[in-house]
Amino acid sequence: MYRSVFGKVLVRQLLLAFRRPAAVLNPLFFYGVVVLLMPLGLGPQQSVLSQFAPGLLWITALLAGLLSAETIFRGDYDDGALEQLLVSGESLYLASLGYVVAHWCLTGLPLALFSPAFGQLLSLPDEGLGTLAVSLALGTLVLSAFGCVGAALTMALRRGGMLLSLLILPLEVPVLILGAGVVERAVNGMPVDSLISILGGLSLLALALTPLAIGSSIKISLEV
Amino acid sequence: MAWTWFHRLGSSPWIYRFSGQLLRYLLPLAIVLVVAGSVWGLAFTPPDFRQGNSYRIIYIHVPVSVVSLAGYYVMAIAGAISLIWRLKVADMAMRVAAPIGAAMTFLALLTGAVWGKPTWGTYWVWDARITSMVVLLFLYLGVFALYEAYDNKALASKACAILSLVGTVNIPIIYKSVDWWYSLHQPASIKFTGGSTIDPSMFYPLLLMIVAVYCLYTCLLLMGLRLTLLETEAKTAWVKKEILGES
Amino acid sequence: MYFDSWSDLWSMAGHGPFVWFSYGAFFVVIGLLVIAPLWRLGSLKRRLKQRYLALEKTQSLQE
Amino acid sequence: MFSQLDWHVKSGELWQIKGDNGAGKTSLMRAIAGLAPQSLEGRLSVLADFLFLGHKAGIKSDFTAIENLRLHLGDAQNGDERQLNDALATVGLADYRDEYAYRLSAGQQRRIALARLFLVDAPLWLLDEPLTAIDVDGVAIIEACIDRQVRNGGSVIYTSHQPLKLQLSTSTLHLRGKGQSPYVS
Repeated sequence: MYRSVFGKVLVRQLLLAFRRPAAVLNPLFFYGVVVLLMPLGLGPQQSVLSQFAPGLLWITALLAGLLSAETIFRGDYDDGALEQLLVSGESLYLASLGYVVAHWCLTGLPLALFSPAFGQLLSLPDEGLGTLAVSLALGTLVLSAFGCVGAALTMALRRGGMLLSLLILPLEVPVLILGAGVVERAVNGMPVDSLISILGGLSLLALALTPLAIGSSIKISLEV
Repeated sequence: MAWTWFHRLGSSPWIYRFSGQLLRYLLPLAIVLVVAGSVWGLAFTPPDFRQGNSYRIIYIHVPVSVVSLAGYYVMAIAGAISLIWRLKVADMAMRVAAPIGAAMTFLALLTGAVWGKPTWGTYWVWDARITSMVVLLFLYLGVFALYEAYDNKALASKACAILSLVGTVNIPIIYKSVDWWYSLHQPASIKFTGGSTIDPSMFYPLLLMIVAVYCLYTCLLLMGLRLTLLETEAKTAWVKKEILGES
Repeated sequence: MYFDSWSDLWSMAGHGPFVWFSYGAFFVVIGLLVIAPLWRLGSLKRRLKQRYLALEKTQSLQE
Repeated sequence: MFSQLDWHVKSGELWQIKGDNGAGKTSLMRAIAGLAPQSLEGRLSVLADFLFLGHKAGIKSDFTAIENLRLHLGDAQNGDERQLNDALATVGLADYRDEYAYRLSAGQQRRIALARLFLVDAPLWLLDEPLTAIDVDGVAIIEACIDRQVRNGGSVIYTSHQPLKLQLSTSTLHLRGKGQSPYVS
């Protein structure tokens, strides 16, 4: 029915998520709550908020990706679905890619789509809104990829949550720098094309390479 | 020829004895070099005309930084070899390299911070070099923590090998992006003494220290390897022969 | 020597504490890294030797 | 877990693995399925395609019965809709086709997993405690199913705490726990 395991995993993950529609909105709710905290912590002056907005919006995206990463494989590990995937002899590379893309569809994509609204809340100048959405859409692909690597390495460990953040946040430094930097440049009216394409290149690289690591990590975790 | 080498690398007794022989000469050499380089750098070089005497910290900061970065690659390559060829020695080398590398990174950060106080007037500046070092330290700590979290140590080293490989691909990107980030936010007002302007009287002791710390790192790696070899293969005949034959 | 006196070398025109602290930390850490495996290797060898000798003793007794 | 096992399973054979708790039945099953290469010293070759049904069968409680079959990760080919419906009917879940698995009983969920036996064309079946939570009717279905598989030249290796009533010659592999070598009867 599904020609490749990539499509099957993708459809499975999306269908599972939409069985609990409230859960699909959780990343957005999380993003909203953290954005609410910013003016409370930094003060409501628009000048302060708009100065920090690119970085704050990107850091929040990092945290949203991190928090949702822990559950990527949890269900499939507990009920034996991953075991079945390994036994089926299907390509783990394609299956892992399916998990990454599914996670991005459920966290990165909605965040990117709604980010202009959040940008408004933090007084991000209008020039930066479009760039914010585009950079988030590309950068969160990398975040999902690394999130899957971390989740695959820690799924068999019962206390993996804090460990996961130590494993993947340092790896995500370049995306944060590039993402926040490109938005800042857009706000200052500088050209952003080359940086956006670097961000795109990074996400392609992550999509191509991380499934190798994710696949091997799934195998290791199932032996525990 | 190539295959006998490979075979030897798979043979624990050979590695144990060869590294023992090597250490007999390399360890004293490394210590002499480190002491000589330090004395040279501390007392026999002129002060930098801008930074004064505080720049003498560079003679340890730079070598230690260089080696801590190289150490991550050593760890990742050893991990890759153990994943692909299932070479036990490579697996042990990866485990040994992690704490040594983390200690070197810590030293690099500490000396960098202490150097910053007289030079910049503060212990901590988010300078590109220091920031990359912090990220590197966390990459090391991640490998460390992951190893500790697994109960099954054979699986733990596999997991760590994968993690360090992912980190290795990332390190050049991290360094590049941190450099870019620094130039974006703070046009470089104070820089390290650049390679092009450095005076030979300062450059040679620095070179000596870099070589010395590399030698020392190799010694530390080999010593850790020997210890791990004996620990894990205590029940084999060659260890028994080695121990009882010595007296 | 570049410095005129030992006290000059020690104070380094005010930068002495920073420089000497750095070198001190370096040698302490390096020293620990070198001594720890040597010490552990020595004690491991001693322990293994005792174990092997005890084992041989029981074996010869059984014979 | 166990030592010195030299064991061959040929096509058309039915094997039961017996042993006390902790003797290594599940470990052996998982090893055959290729899920625990670390714990194994020696050589293990599985020359046939196989179907593995473990304690955990990969059934999602948020999927309906039919979706669980349609999207099951263990099967390269999940079969067309008619085959899926037939399989569900065979295990007695025709009326529960579109019911969410979390609304079904443990036994019914187990039956979803067992429906895969009718969908996958594998010469070797590895069934680890297939009867868990299954009622009398269900046991009869499984027995018929194993019977058919073996008569068609396939082989089945299973573990079970309750006896299966089969009109077939069953070989048994006894695992005796730590340090003792297993024997065959």
